[in-house]
Amino acid sequence: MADHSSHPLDTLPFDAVATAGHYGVAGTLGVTARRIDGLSIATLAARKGDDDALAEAVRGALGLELPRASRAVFAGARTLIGTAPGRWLALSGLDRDIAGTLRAALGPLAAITDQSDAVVTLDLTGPKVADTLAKGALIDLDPRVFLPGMAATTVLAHIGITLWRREEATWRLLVARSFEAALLRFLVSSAAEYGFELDDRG
Amino acid sequence: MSRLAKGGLIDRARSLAFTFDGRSYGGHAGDTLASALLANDVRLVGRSFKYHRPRGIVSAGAEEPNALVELRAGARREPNTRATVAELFDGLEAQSQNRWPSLDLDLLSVNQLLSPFLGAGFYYKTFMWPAAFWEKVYEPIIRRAAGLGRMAEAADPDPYEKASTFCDVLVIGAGPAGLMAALAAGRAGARVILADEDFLAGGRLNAETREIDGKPAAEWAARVTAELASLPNVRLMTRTTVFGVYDSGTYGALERVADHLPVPPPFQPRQRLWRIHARRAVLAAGATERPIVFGGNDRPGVMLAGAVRTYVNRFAVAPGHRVAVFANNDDAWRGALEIKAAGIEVAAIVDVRKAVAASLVQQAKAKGIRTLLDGRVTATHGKRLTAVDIVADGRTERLAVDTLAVSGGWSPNVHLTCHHGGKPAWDEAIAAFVPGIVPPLLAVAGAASGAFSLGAALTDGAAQGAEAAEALGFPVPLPDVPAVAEESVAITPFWHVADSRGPAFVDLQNDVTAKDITIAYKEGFRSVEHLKRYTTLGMATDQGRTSNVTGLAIMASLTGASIPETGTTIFRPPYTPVSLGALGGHHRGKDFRAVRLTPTHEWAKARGAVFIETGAWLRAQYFPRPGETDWLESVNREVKAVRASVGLIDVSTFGKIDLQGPDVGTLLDRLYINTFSTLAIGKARYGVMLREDGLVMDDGTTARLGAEHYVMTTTTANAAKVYQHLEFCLQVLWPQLDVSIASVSEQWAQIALAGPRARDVLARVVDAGVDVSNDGLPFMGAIEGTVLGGVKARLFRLSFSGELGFEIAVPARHGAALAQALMSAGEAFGITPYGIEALGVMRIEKGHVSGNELSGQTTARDLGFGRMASTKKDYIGRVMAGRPGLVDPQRPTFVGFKPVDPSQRLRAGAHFLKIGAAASLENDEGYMTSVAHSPHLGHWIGLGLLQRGPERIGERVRAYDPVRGGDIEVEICAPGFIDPEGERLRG
Amino acid sequence: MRYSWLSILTNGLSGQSGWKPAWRAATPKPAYDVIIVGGGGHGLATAYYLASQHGIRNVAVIEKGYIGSGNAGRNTTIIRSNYLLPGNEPFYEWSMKLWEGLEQELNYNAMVSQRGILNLYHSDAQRDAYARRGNAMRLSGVDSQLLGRDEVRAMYPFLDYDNARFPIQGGLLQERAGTARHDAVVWGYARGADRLGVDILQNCEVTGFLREGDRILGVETTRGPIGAGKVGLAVAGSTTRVASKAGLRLPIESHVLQAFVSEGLKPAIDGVITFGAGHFYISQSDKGGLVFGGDIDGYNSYAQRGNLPVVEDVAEGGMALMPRIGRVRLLRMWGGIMDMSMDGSPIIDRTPLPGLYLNAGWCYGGFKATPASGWCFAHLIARNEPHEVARLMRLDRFRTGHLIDEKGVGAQPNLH
Amino acid sequence: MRIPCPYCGERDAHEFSYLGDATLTRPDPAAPDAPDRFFDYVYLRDNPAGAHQEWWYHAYGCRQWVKVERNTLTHAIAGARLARDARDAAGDAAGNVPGDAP
Repeated sequence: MADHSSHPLDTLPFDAVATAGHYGVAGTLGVTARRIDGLSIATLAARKGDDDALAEAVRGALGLELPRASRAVFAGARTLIGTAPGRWLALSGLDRDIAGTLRAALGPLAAITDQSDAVVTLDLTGPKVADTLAKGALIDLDPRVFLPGMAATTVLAHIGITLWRREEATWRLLVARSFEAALLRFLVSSAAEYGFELDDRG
Repeated sequence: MSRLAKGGLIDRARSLAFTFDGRSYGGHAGDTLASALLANDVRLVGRSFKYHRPRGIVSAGAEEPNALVELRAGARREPNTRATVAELFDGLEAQSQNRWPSLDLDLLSVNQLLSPFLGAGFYYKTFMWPAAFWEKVYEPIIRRAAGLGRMAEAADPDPYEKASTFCDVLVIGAGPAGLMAALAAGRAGARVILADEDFLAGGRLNAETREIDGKPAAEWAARVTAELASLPNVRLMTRTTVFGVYDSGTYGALERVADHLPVPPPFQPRQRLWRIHARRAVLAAGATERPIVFGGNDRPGVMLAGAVRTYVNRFAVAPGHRVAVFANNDDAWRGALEIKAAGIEVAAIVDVRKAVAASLVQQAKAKGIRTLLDGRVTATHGKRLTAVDIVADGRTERLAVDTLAVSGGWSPNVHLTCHHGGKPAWDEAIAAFVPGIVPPLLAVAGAASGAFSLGAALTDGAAQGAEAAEALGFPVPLPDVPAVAEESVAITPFWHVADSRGPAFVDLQNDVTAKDITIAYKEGFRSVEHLKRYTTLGMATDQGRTSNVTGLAIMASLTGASIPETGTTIFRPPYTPVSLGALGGHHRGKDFRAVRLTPTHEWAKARGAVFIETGAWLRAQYFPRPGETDWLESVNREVKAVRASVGLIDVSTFGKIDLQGPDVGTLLDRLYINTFSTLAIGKARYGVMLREDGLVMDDGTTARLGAEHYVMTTTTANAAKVYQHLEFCLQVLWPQLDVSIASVSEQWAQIALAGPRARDVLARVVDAGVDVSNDGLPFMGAIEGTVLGGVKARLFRLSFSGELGFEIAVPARHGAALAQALMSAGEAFGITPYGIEALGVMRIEKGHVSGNELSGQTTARDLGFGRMASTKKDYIGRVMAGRPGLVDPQRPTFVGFKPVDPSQRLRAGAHFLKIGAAASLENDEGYMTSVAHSPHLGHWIGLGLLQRGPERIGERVRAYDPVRGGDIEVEICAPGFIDPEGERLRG
Repeated sequence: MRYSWLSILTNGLSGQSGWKPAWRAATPKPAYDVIIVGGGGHGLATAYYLASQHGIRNVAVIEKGYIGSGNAGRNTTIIRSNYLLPGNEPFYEWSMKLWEGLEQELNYNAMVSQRGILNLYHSDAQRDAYARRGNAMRLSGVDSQLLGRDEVRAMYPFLDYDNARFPIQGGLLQERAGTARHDAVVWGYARGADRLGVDILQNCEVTGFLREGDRILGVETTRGPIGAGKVGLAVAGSTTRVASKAGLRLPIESHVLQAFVSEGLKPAIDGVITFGAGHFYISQSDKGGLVFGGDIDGYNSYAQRGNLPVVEDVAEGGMALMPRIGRVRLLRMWGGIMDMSMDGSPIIDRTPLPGLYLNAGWCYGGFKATPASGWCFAHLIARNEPHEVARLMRLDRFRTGHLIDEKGVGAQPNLH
Repeated sequence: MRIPCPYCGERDAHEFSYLGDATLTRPDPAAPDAPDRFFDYVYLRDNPAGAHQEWWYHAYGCRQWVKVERNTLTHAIAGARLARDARDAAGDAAGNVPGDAP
């Protein structure tokens, strides 16, 4: 008999990051969340001056075109996300210190800030990712609308996130480190009806 | 049993058992609780609100005023549930409510005897004598008698959730118009949501025996529903009520995920709140039948005609065995014929009209139904209805019937069209309010717009669905509108049989009678809102669905004005009541608000920390050791350890903002009352910033790490507010400044290390070449380096405690490792982790201001920062800080306090009075902001704001704390109880 | 006619046929000594006290719709005097005293019900702030009690004490606080004022001011010009709209506050409870409905309706505080337009225009102030000087810096 | 209510924090009548019933200050611009762009 007592949140301490494992309905997998470690992350803010020169320098340094809107662009293990006018988030699984790389390449064209430790990165896969996120977000995440390459900085169940769709079946989500436990609680709770797997880190 | 032998949309193969008031009954899948009760011949289902009169089921939908029950039991008890929309499930438990001791024998029905005195406005005119009796005697009795069902006594055990969805066209209502609208827009390729409150799509098509394209209407509805379900761009949401229209195309909807089940299936919520964002919407919510008011019209067995028809056709239930129809419109005649066709005796159709279409009269007569034109029902008889008195053609007769099916016509369900404040308009032709000014991008179709005939509803629905899709750029082939026979919809407005016997109820649930409306009229409560408020007409859980228009019409007849002159009925959200659980969703209990954890949370937990909520954060409050029984004991130990040797605390929760660019110094000079552009690289400075109104906004330390690179710290509480303020300055006030900011609060874990041995400990964790000596890192120094073998770090020589202190920031993933390394490095010195209690004690001992002083009501001057303010530059808040009220020397100013008798405890929140002065507002001189027990001094100490405080050092005042029984003498002292010269922190 | 047991009995036996209008349907005279613009609780109370306390009976109350159609009938009916600052506390306590005698004064049962208000605290800092407030109340001679967790639990055992995100630590209790029946307050003052000769002019909208230079001589209305020796504005929610017709620009913004009522329930919540860790407060009416609310929507609005995020926020607070209400249903929600002043406190003062008086800026706290607001505004109009308990509620305090900012959030109305 | 953020697209209003009147200009603090002008700036509001220019800060999105024109009677939104664009846009010379303090 399903009762509140069987709800996965009841056994999950609210002040601890959920441990890896399967949550919710057994035997099905609606959503898998995998924590991605080892990314080097930085914010990049255009300084007053020459936007074209900045774009050119970024192209040279990362092989990526600076997105002019809330979009994600990828090249190999490098990603650039537009987060605001003149502001981007750079992620790299290639560079050990993307902030350093950018600082060296861009000089006075941009202000660079290392954020590698500020966020936790989760890759979400499975047929029910959009349905799960729709329980906390107020943006249109219909897979026919929120297409691969689209990105959004928004709110998920009172928690700020940056979200983009990397490919057809993979969504990537950044959340501030201090909110990781709360965000996972939301995912566990919301995806439980579909079957939710939290993968080992790495 | 009153279950008909055949027909209906119930699943006779699936039998369901349920109880009502403890008695067991049976029903079928597809039943509502009401239909199942009727099938079991249960006629008496509730008691009315005021007079506790016996009441039966009146309707077959959300408009039900009478059949309210407590559904389920224990923590799942749902009061005031309408039996008419509660889907039957196996094991359902229901109880009648608002009766004692039982439904059959309700002692409060004594109120009926008092009813001559309990008219509208009664309460306002009485219960005033003697004055003391209102609260002691009258009100408690009234409160006990009031209310309907009982809410559960324990926490709701079922989960709820919320979700958002987006569509091109939202169609509200899956009756004939809604189905056609959804079909038109869906076939065109638009993203469509079709929502219906019922568990079965089709609306009236399930309740009438009409034909569409030559097939039974319910079959057509099922076929269209199946087609819609097959379209990938259409989402069919049954059991989903759209309850509110909000701004920018946002609709609130409630999905009853599991209300038709004993308990929610595993991991599913009971209900789900939907926020539907629609670019266009078509409202096809149908219409609600309204009664005619006459004496004795509340007797169980008096029902709405359409409801009788619905029970017969959809549920295969005979609500009675001998039915009379009382009506003013053609539709009720068709209902009578359908009832008759189901094999139920129809004794007569009584129509108030003098003339009715000949074809209807002929059909009725052909079926053997008596027709009485120009007729009235003037009385009813029986505890449960046994007979009605009828006047027709000047003759009175008593007709033995057990059911009276009443129809005063139909009111379009315009509710949602009113949610933006638009008023409906009166349509004389159908004697009903139709949509007036509707919310933007919402169209109304079918009966909801007054198109009552089936053909018109289908045509209108198709047109509105197509138009909505087309407006959004979808090429729309208009779907073929299926063929239906034409029907007449003639009506002659008729509201109230004035010459009838017995109380004539307008609002059945709130027991508002026609006479109450007369009282309101006589006393001048004639505007529709006064009428509603004075009589409570339409204020019950059915929101006046069956009573508003009738009440208005009766008032109009009294004033001689027309109905539209008298007023309109408007509706506010929600369309039907919505559970608070669903509106709260996931956010209850521990998930009420997201928790934030520090980088050392697990580390602190492993060390036995007790945590405390600090805004969204959980922070270590103190670290009790075995044997310590009192928090103060632990805190005292922690403070002493720091002052004697060394301790550490996670201070990562402070806001941290990186500022880069050539103009950072200029910006900071405009933000802070003091100057930062002159700060040397490698140094930090304490700053205070004001709001533009001149009061203190926040404080913190800002360090200069490079020529064009500063890092600012804010208080934990104001981190987001200060960041937003900076963006306002940079984007709105001074966009030409070349400054980029980035929040790095989450990037850096920051640990404060304090105590005379702090440097010794720090020296053991920094990498070679990082000089933390007094020369390398002097007081207020700020340098970058590495620790723990190559981990980037920012090192600050700061002190909140007053001891030699450092703050070490490392990338957050290394926070716990840093804490651990410091613990190991400090082991020899007895290093002690401390929590925010000890931190608070030490800052009070040192006389630093904090949250309690930064109340938003204090100026820089109040807090002793007057001389810090630069006079050489402008900064935010400077001009307004100069207002007379803010520079008044009488303003309470920051000082310290100690008890004259050192054994006495101080309390924050105590007010200061001159010794000997009376405890009165005029003598109030300020208040204690913060207190702590100082283990260093061995007594309590405090900080506070006192009039002319700094001039009164050494003087004594009363700390008056009557809410905790405190009234003690304290001595005013400088705010800084230890090391006032600051030798320790410079050491 | 006077209400008494006898009148109830007589009318009961005569089929309720003898009742007379509670107030006359007056027609405007060419001029009055005083015109009060705004037929809400404050305006009607002002007229009543002008007549009863100052002998000024040649008074009209002008209302653009029907009386009580604004915030008087759109609030959550709470009355209390648990304020912190000297600019507020004596005033609200005077109001409380007037509430306590209101029924006898008006011969009208406004159902003043002193079942207490409990403000919960969830942190030490909140406790300190409530102690400060409770002590300030005591200094003004007002009852207040600081309760600990166990005492709160004994009062309201059904709150969430075991699984709360922000555990309840205690509360500040004012036992004399409670609720009153909002419409009855309007009707009671209207009836009382009418009996003293005040004309109540409904469906009469002010369209402009009659003036000679700066001096205000009356009002233009949809029912024609009406002269007046003095004009008082008591139109909270519409203050800017009306005052701007006289050319005044004020420290006020209009914001929407939503309020909510549930289906009727058997009594379960005795007094008023406010949640300290979110925006939620609740009481239960004599009819059984739970009456509750939360924060303002937070943007300028004249629309008398709000949006879902606040509805959800309120429900989240409710569920966090008392999870037993999960299956209780919200029956109606509505919005009122609040006169949000720039420091969160009201204004009862003269204006720069001779003959024009202002009663405004009640934020979301106007209902409880109704009697004292009328009392003090009547005093101001009659004597041309502020009443002692309202002497700090001045219009020029924003210029001089003598702010009355209970919350300490500064000149941002949506944060008050 | 949905605010059309010029960068992020349409977002629910609860992602934003609201400041209010966007027609105000921070006065010159060096002006001889600076106290009067700051009093006006900080405290007095037109508070129109109708079209209203107002600041919304997209706190949970791009962290941009957005100048929104919204009708306070209907909540209908006529448009939105980023602060920087609002400043640059032609036709905004009516003095309703926050100016620069010297």
